[in-house]
Amino acid sequence: MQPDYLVVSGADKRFGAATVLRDLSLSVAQGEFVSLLGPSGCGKTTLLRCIAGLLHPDRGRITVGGRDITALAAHQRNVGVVFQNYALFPHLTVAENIAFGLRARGISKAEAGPRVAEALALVRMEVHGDKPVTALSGGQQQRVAVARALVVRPSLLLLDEPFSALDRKLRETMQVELKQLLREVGITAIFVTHDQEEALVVSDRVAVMNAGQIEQLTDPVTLYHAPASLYVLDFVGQSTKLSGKVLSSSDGMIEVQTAFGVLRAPASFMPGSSVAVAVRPEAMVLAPEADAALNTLRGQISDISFLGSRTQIHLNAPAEGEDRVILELSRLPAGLATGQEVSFGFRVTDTMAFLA
Amino acid sequence: MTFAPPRRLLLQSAVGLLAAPAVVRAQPREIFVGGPASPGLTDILFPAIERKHGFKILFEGTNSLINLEKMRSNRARPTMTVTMMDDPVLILAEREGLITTLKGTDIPNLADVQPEARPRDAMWTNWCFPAASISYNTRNVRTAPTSYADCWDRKYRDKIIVISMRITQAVVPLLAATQLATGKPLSECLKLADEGFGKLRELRPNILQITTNPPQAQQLHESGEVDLFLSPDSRTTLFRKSQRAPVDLAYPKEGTVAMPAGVALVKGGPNPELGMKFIDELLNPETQALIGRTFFSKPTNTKTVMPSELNLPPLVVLDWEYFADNRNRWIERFEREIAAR
Amino acid sequence: MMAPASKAQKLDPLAYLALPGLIFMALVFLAPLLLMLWSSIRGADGFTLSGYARVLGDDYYIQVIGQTLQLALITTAGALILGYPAAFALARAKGWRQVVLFALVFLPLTVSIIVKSFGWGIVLRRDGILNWLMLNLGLIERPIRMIFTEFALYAGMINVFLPFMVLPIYSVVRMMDPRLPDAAATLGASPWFRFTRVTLPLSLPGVVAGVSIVFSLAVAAYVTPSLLMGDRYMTMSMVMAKAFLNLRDWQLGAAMAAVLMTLAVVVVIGAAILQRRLGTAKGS
Amino acid sequence: MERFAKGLTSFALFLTIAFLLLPIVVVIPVSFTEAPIFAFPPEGFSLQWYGRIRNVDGLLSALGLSAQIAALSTAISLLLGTLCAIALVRGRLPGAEAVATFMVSPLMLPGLVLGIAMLQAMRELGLRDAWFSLLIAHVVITMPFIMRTVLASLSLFDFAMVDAARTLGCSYPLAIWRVLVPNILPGFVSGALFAFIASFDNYPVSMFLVDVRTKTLPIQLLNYLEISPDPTLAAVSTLLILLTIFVLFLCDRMVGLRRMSSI
Repeated sequence: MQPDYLVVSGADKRFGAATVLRDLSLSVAQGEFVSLLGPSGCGKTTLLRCIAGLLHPDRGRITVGGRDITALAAHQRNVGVVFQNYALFPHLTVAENIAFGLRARGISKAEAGPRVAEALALVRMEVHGDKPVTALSGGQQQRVAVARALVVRPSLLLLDEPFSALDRKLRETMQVELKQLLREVGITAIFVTHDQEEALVVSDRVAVMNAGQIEQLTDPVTLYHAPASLYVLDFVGQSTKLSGKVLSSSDGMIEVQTAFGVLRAPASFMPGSSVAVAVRPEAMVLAPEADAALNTLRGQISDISFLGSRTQIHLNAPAEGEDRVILELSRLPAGLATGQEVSFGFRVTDTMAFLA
Repeated sequence: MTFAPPRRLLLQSAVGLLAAPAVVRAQPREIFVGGPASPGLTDILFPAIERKHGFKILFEGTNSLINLEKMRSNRARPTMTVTMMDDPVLILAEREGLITTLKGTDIPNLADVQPEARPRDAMWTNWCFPAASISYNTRNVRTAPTSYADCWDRKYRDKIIVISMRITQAVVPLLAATQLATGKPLSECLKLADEGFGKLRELRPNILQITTNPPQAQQLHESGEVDLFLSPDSRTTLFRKSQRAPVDLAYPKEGTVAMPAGVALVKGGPNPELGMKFIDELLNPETQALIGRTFFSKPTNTKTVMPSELNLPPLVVLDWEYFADNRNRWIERFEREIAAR
Repeated sequence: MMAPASKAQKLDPLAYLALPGLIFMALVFLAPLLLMLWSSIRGADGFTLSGYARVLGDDYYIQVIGQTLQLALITTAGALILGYPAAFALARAKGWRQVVLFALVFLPLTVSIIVKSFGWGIVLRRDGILNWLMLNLGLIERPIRMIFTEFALYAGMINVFLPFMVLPIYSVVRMMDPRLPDAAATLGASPWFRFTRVTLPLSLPGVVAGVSIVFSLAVAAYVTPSLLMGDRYMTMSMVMAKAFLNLRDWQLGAAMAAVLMTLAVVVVIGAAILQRRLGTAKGS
Repeated sequence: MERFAKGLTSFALFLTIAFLLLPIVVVIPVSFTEAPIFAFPPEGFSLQWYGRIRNVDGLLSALGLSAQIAALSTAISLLLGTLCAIALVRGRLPGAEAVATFMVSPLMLPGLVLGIAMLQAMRELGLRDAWFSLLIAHVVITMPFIMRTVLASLSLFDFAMVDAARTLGCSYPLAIWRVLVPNILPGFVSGALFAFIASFDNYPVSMFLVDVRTKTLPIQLLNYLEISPDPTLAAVSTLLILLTIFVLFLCDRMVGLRRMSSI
């Protein structure tokens, strides 16, 4: 496995006055499944189109397997793309759509036949080969699009929001299905999405993009538990954020004054700095026993929301302040009611601090 | 429903429009006259007649053949009282029984009209004889051609437009070719015309176009693309000359041909008495002088005092019956032998 | 597009909506036409095919039919070659530019051929604009004759019918998903392969519509060829004009009309079948 | 390559427009000439030919009649053609393709033949009114253009919307009027424009049907041309071109020109 299979280095892309990619670099290992995650307008689709060769960066290089493809046109790159809404050819049947890339490579119809059948089998669409693509359901269309992209054995597979046209339930099934399929094929894949949950589910690593740059590129677990910035923290998962001031700092540990009280976090900032302290809701416990490894605070229950598998409790600070804390419990203790004052806590090691 | 008032208005006006044609009908003192559009008719001649006799002349300017087609389909209830056409078309109209004889009707001036201008025993009459020969562009051709043979000169390569045999004036180049081929006088050439096709074929390198649309050819002629035009008649050429267009009519030594401008009463047409009055007025010596001046044509009433400014040479009057009998064959020959590439 | 006839188990009530239009066209268009065609087989003593024999048995008329088809085909091909890429550029234009360009393509439709023929005279004459231009560019040494040549005829015909080719292709191309050629590119299709396998097939409905309308108009054109060329290039329409008006030979005219209609209908139905076959993959 | 293709198509469009406008544009300067002939380049400058327009007999009434006939025939074609197109698209009409071809077949016949045939038939039936004859003949002329555009637009229209409107309380005709008509309006407008022009500019059919009181604009202009092929024609054409530009401008304001091209 090559660690630097796809390398984008120093890419800039401008559309008129708007800079969409700025000095962007990205490195993907062979066989890896990387998501580009970010809000619309962050440049993720532009990056994808640059890798596909549909756009050319104003500056920078793109290499695949050590080969510089920056100057190559899309059709010379051997890169498979699954488009948003799939872009299937309406004038061709399912099988013809899949055979398209093979035919474009000069492979005869007879030779292409078995490979198309194989690809159809891979996405479990064997019986639909002769149908017009417009007669297919959304999920089936997506499978055809994937098969069409894979059948040419591309060096890289790019997927542009492939699940956005599907309903929630189907989307979840297809996500797992696609992940397994791509593992099976062993292909390197880049996946564009604005849905953080989707990114976490399907990818080996996630690149969170912000204003034309990659803010953080790491595995989902790290991304969730150790976001590199407030931006990433906000974009990935839910969290409680408390603003505060650093009281003291020693040995990589700071003490922060918040509206809920003083707490500690593993970080080193100058005393007096304004910081934001964040905790994931599920890291919190209600009425903890005294423990030096925990930050223990008090708050007043303002709302209790039942979410099925879990329950969220919203707490207001005892003192005046806008900050609120969200606690998530898998089971609600009896006798809890709004207005009640309770103590809560979380591990110091689960506490994240960012410069505000 | 803010649009309601305009919509109702539209509807009312639409109904009004539909009803309008029926309302305008039925005015007694007027006649419909059909004939090809020509300068001088509606702006000079007709107003003069209307003033004199106090009835209205409504003129429908159309190609003679289309006019004939309309007369034929309206046979059961003609709307037209008088038709003005070339003799070859009037012959067709007579054969289909669409016109009625002038003999015995109340047209006193008919008696003074020269006999050649009362064909078929006064089935119709020629109200004037426009002259046709060669029309030349005076900027490109400094001296007027003196003979039809000039047209065959190679210096006119691609510089001549000939009118299609489907149009009566095409008889002029055919006669000219026959004259040159046979050496017979122009007046005898019509009956020999089949012998002229060979000579006419020799004109082909000089022919830029064979036109069925004389106005377009006239435009190219006036603007100098075409030196010679065979042949519009004097109604066009001399009228355009009077309008300062650089064209003139040549009078070749072989002769100039009289085009037959005929007028006839439509069989069963409304207000025939006004029609007779109209034709009589056309033949009136005074009107004939006006016609001579306005249409640059020879008057046909022998009592007419020829306007001094009009000095047309004697014209060759043709046997149009013979022409009509043979025209279809000539059209086919012309098309296949002269026009085809 | 249209429901195939085979599926018509019972007549939908909506089908009756076709009746007013059909009855109108049957009375006002079909009946007069049939009446006229009837005269093509009615001789002095009953049924005759002599009109058809004269049309189809005469080398001259066969040549006229050939010339007419040749003119219509060259016109259609010329309009397609120029109009097809132009339609793409028109579809690609944005905002007010597209409105202006569209209006410029549309405007010439509203000017009568009679005026245009006068304009062509000005352009093509020996001392006309085109000769002047070529002389000054040093392309030619002496003015060349262009007016009333076959070149002028083809150019004039293409000029008259070109908008009828551009506009239908434009309306199809405008609807085309621009991502499809992109998708083809990522599948390794070279620009040429992309064009022949994706862009061209997708634009074909527009092409078929344009071709069938231009061909029908061109094959039946009467005023345009007679103004641009005159009797030197006889077309079937001109023979009909001659037969009906001059020769007063209804048998000949009506037989020629029947032959023309047959040829045009074959081409248009052929185009419709082609369009449907291309359209099957599209579904509804 | 991509750039080459773009350049090529842009060049083709430029060529197309230049080519289309060429014979029209050269006519405009001729209208300002001092000379009495229709020649280029124009000699001097004068507006006399615009003054002469008054001499063209009944030009305004002919313009009015042509506009009237064109508008009414287009409206009738729109009504009959749209009903027919709905039946063809939705009604499972047997032989729909044949019916559609029949409805557009007047295009394939020389106008002259159509004119003679209709003149004969109308007179046989005793229909003698020129205005009415012109109107129904022009419905035949305009029908193919309407059928083509409306059929194309309807085949792209989602008829579920009509059903939706009916469930919301519209009768079928009202649903058509409120939902279908606005949705395929661009198709209607483009078809109507083509139809209007085909009728307005028609000469080979009209020439058999006009009468002395009822003459359309092309007939009147041709008559004038027969009388005198002078630059008056250029002046009239220039004014007609201006009128067209004005109408196109109005259409753009009302519907948007770009949407009207679905022929």
